[in-house]
Amino acid sequence: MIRVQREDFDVGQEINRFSNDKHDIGAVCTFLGLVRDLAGDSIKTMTLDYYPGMTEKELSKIEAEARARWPLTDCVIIHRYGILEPGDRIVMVATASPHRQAAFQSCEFLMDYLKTRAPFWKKEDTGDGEQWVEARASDDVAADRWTENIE
Amino acid sequence: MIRVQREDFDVGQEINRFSNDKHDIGAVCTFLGLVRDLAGDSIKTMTLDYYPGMTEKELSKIEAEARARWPLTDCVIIHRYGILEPGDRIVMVATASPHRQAAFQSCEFLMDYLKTRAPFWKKEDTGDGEQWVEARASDDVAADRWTENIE
Amino acid sequence: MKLFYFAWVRDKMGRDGEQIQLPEGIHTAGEFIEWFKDRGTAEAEVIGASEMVKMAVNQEYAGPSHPISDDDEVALFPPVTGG
Amino acid sequence: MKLFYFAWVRDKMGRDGEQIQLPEGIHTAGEFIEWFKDRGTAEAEVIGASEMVKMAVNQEYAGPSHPISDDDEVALFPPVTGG
Repeated sequence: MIRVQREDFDVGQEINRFSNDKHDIGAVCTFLGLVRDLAGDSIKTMTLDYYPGMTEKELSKIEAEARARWPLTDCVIIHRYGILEPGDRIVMVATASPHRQAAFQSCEFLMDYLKTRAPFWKKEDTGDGEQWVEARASDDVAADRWTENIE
Repeated sequence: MIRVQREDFDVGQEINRFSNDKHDIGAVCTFLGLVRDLAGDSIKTMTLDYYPGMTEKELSKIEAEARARWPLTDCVIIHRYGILEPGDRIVMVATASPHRQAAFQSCEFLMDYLKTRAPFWKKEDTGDGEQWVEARASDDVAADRWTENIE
Repeated sequence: MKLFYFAWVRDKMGRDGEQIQLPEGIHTAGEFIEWFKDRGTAEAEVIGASEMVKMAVNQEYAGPSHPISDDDEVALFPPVTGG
Repeated sequence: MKLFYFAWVRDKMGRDGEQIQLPEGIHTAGEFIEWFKDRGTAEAEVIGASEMVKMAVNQEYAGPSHPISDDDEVALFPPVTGG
């Protein structure tokens, strides 16, 4: 399931929604991404821009790819857009599987692909002005792992 | 933080407890393990036995090891004991870090080590009688990865 | 052709997008980029920027050989930074 | 010495544990296992089981060369299956 939304989400509720009353799961892996302000007081707000239509398509492709690679009972990707503040939730990915390693690997795969394929862009307002966040080469390296490592 | 308890836990509440109002996190990875009944109707109950005292010690050691290996802002391990039913929550591990890969890797490390080191034992009641679950060699292999793979 | 801009490409271009008429002889994404680059100062800056601009045709990533026509929706944007 | 049994070791031994007097000449976990194995039928079955029994001394995993004394808390149990 894919959701791109302005509103916040409730991690526990989302996990329960697809794990409650299921007896064939065994393992749920969840990743939650938050707006980070490492320096303590350097970021006032973060604006998340996206490409309506293409973003949903890319996320659906990524989900289909994960389901083809691993035995997933369920899968959810939620990503917010709009203006956020440090500590705010940005993204959540959760995968459910009978097997622990399938849940972990598919969740990490989804995050790596989302980071390099889904058309979202972050802009930080430091108080001294706004700046678009630059893409990181390390994210490309992380995503490339999955093309080399055929399961 | 380590908790060994008979009572159920609330995954969302636990994640929020250590991620709310923190600005230096960025990434939270959570693993949730449930009682699995793959065949559909083969398991009536699962009883979780443990070694009070040693279990908490082993979990604390595992947590300390994860904190030494990765830059973790926070870490929680909750494991239940007693009589559970299919679909019930057994274990939850969550790690928070400024970095996505540290959160994923430390969470997977904690589960791998917990599975092979923490003195818990599962007994399944299939209706035809009770049977202790046998340890799986694949769990040892998973745990061994971390001794070979120095970060 | 519907053309969309995102993130700093939109800032540089000063607009969200525009409706354009694809000139004669342009049939691929690569040919489009060459033509677009020479259209003006902002366009040259966008295409020449140190961070390589990405192109999508009908909401799918497109390489230089990807065919394009006047009926397509084309987008130019920086490498993505979500998640 | 306080001796504890868990999981199927407890089932085989028919009790949670016991207080025992460590015989003369037994100073290591390995020596203890040898002595324990010869104490009775259930003990022999536990130590000879296909699933290797683990030993903890004072709530820490102990290999054969680990020292033990009458003041210790010792536990015997199967490979763990939590998580």
